[in-house]
Amino acid sequence: MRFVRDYLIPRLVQYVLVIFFGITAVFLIPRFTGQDPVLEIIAQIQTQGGSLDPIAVRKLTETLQELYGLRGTLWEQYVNMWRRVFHLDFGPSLFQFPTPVSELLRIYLPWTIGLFATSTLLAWLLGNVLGGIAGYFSSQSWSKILDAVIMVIRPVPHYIFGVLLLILFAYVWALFPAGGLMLGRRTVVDLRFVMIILRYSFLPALTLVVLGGAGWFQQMKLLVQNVRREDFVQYAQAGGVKERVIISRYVMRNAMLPQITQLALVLGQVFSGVLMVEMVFSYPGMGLLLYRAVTRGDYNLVMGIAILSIFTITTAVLLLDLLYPLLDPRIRHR
Amino acid sequence: MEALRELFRDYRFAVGFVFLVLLAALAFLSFFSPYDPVRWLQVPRDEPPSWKHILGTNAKGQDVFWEATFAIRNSLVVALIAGLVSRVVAVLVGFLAGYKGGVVDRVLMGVADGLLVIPLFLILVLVAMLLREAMTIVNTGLLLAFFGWAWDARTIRAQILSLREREFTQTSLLSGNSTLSLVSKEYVPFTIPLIFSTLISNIAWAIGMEIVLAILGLVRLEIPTLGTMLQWAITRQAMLLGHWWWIATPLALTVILLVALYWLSVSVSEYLDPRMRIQRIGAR
Amino acid sequence: MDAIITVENLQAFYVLEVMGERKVIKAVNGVDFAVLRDEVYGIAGESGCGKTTLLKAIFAALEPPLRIFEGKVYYYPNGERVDAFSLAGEARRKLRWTYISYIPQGSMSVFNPVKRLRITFLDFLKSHVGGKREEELLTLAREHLVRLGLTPQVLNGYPHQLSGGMRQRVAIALATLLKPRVILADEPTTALDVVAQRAVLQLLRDVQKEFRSTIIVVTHDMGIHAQITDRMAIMYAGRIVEEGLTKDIFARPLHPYTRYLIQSLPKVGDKNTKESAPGSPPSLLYLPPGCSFHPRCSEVMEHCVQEIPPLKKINESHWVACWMREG
Amino acid sequence: MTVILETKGVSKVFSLGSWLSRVHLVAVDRVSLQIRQAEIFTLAGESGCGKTTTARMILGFELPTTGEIFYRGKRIDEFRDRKAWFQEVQAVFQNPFETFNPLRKVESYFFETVFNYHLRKDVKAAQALIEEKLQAVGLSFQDVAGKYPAEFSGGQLQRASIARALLTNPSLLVADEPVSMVDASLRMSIVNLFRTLRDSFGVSVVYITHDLATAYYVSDRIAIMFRGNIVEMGGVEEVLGAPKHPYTKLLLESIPEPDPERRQEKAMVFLEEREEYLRRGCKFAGRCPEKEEICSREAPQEVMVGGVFVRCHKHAR
Repeated sequence: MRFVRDYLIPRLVQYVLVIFFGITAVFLIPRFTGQDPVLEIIAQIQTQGGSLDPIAVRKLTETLQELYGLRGTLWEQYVNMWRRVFHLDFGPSLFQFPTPVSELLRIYLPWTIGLFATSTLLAWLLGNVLGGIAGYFSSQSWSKILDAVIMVIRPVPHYIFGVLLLILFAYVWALFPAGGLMLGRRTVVDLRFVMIILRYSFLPALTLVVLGGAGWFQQMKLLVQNVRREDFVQYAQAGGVKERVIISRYVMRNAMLPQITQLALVLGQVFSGVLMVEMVFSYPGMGLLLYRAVTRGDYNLVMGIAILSIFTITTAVLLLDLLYPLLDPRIRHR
Repeated sequence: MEALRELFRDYRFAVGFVFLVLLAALAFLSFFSPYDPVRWLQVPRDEPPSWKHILGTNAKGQDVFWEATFAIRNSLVVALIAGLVSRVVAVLVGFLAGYKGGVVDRVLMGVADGLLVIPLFLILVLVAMLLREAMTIVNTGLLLAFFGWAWDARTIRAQILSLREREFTQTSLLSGNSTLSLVSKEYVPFTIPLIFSTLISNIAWAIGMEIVLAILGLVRLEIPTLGTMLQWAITRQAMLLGHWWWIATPLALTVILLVALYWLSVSVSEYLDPRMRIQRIGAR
Repeated sequence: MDAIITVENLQAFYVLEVMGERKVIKAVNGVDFAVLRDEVYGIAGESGCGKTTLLKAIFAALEPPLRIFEGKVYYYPNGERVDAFSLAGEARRKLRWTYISYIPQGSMSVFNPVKRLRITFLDFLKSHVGGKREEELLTLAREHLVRLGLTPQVLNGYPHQLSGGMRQRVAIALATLLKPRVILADEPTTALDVVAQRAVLQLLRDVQKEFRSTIIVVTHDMGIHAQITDRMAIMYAGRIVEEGLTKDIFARPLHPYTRYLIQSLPKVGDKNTKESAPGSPPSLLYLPPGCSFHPRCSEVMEHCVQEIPPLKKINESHWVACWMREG
Repeated sequence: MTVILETKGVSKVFSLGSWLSRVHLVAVDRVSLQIRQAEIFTLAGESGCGKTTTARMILGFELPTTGEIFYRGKRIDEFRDRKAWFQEVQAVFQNPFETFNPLRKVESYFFETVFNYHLRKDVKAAQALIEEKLQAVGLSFQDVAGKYPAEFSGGQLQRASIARALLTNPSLLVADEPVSMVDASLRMSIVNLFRTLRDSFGVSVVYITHDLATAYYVSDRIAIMFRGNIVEMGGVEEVLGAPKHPYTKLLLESIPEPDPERRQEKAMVFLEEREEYLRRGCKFAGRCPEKEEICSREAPQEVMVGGVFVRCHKHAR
């Protein structure tokens, strides 16, 4: 089938290549910046007052190198790293020694995925529906007012917007907690638990939905204003086709397609936004984990987060790419 | 010149421009600051805004207003370095991929797509983490530049691709122009406005990124930037202490700066899109 | 003879504001004519003569910056006279496709690209035919295609799967779906090569025979007019300069412009040198005084520069706007 | 008469699709033709018949997949560089408003041509040369100086485009649908220019069009192309006056004749382009009224019938 050869296989190849090069980059960067994390840690221990004798230093160095996968030639290290990636073994975390990194990731990842998936989907749907309607009726005053408000919200970065919401709704009016949800090992899923999660996730989700939605809104509005001028829309209008049908089946349906492609392209940026928002609100996800890992110099953990994120995002992009032909017949039937 | 006059008819351009000029003036004021931006305890600590210190002072004993002038200057410098350097890369890659096509195009765009799909933020953090001590203003700018070209290279390539298909490309070749003069005479005039509008958006992105790196403590924290001012205020629990001027100053300045830049870029890119221009003419 | 569309002293201008300056493009500048039941009426003229604007006005599709300054367009559904510009909303929507319909210039992009053609046909049908099930409507569409000699299988495909010529013919089928009394065709053959052109002409002829519809064909191609129209008008710079039976116009063109158009047409088997009209068509923004054609006319007189010639009746069916034909 | 340009078995294969899956489309299939000094040679056919691709290969904008092109006995890829080649061969395009960059003054193309080819040394001499060529097409330097393309009419621009092409005194001018976007009332003035070029300057013109009426009017010889093949080629009076290939007949019948007394009434069959390109045997067999059994089996060979080249089984015997 031509569709498989022309569309599917190239996407799969791209998927594998991006993961391969991405993870290779993550492997190479620390080795090319000339910094030795092991030396740094030993220096850290020494400055914190512990005086170590040379033998102890050597033993510690070896242990740490083993842990970080820094032994052997570059090639051996590289092969070793791939072996570890396939076993999901990123060594122990430093700041929660000796908890393995993979264990931490397993606890925190679902929270991030949950926030990421729901807020991205919600933002995309809301932004596109509102933007589409506002674009079709762009000469009406409510559309212009909405657009003006969004013109102010849209350029604010995630971090700043999060801090603003935090100040307003956690300090000025203490409606929501300022973060700090702790993760227990075992939780009973009941109504109370769900309410707690909702309370803690509301502000982070709001930040992501409002900012993300604002972006989709503006793009969709532009797209619809252009699609509205396309011949097939004007022709349907000329032919007396009902306006409701024109908006949904002609305008929105066509303007939506570039928005899906766009979503695939910006998913990485959206994910970065999620991480930043998690930091602001101390939401127990990969972002918070990243913040702690970075501030405490936990290389293993940062590497683990980076590798897992590359997997997550490229997989999400692949899924979107696979979904796209279902909506665009020009790809399906060539 | 005519283009500029036309742009000023758009209120968004006018407002964005005025605010940007005001902020640039603030940044320029830093050259006349009575205080050293790095030294501590030059003024009384923790004072609320007053006539003497119009935006109060901080716990390090620095005047917040004068610190802010340095912060804007440094943030703008970081963003300009990032924006300009990444423009050079984006233009080179975009022109090369668009004009050469074939294998060159596929390889370059493969790299760009890869950079777009990977959550760059994490790679950026990883590099910054390793370079921490070296993250001066210039280096921060260069690091951001290294990661900020992919999207715009794609946009520029798309434009070159469509220009290459137009007949005047052939006329130019028939007129005896070499590839270099073809590109510079025929294509550059078309891409300049596009490069300008992507420059503005890239500058905004770099300002936001610098703030996040600062929050993570991944830049030299003693150098005042919008990011380090905010980082400092947050780690010192400005909100709990009720010292709102510590945090409000960098927040307000960042928001104004980014909104102004965004309005400029929206206005310019609408001006560039002839379809939108006709719409505006027709609406009046 | 019954009129099916009448246009009275129509003036339709584009009003633009460029850099704070008001510019008026006089696209249709005082046009009068009547199109009769069961005829094919042609409007000829080159790019920028206002013929597409005239069609828009006849179809009552007016969007800024296009504005009607004066004049009326009348429709005659069920024998009553209706002012086309006074129609609004539901009333206008209902007349479209049942009384007046429209074949677009390029069929390249007139179909919804992401829906099968079946859906597009159904959308148009559902909006005008009430009280029928989807299956019945689909049968209607299929029968219509068969009647026009097209295969009903095209309904199962997407627009991008058809070639240009085929797409144009499907567009004609869509425009005639509800057997409208009047069909406006805007450059229906431009951008098609000769073989596809011929197919479109064949189909238009079939439509006319089958449904007894009136067709208004607008094109710059005099060959198309010769092939299909019964009567025709020549437009120049926003005005009609000559109107008559097609065979009369080709046999005895009266206006100097028409003469240039017809005499400069090459024919296979004829190698004699043919000359174009000198100069170029005027900009609708800055029309010359008097007769708009006078700067290019070889028979220009003093009077031509001063006053615009009115459309004068020469005989029962032939009209011309030229001072040479005075008296 | 001297042959100035000759193509020998030139083909162009386009591969469509991505790098994992290639569909090969033979857009131009073993085309051999000769263009003589001071003649107007027409390449005619429907859209997608390969005529524009052939022209682009002659100009060197596209490399043939197989086959060779000779200019006065020299292979065109043996020219020193692009510039040396364009000194001999120039081109005029379909859309006059796209021929010149809308952001640049039209005159700059004239000066660039003069100085890039070292035709004159200083601005004054250059201007005199430009004036001479503009006069030849019925314009003057005054009409062009300081203006951008948007300030011209289509007809003027097309003349300017021809004048620019004449600067290097080329022996061959390739004109791709040069009048299809020019106002109807101005067409003949452009077409007549080609006659003048041939008669007064000895320039050969390759005229590409789907309009057989102007082709008959202006050209000396004609080649009819169909789906990548030349199906009939010869003197224009012979080919169009007494067509031998059924496709030429079909094209001639399809011209909308500007005569209300002679209307086409005969119905005919239509086929989709893609189908025909991938067809075995004679590509025209699908809609040929004179089709025989052999036509869908075997591709016809070219034969000469009374000085006219024909690719049809009917004439092969």
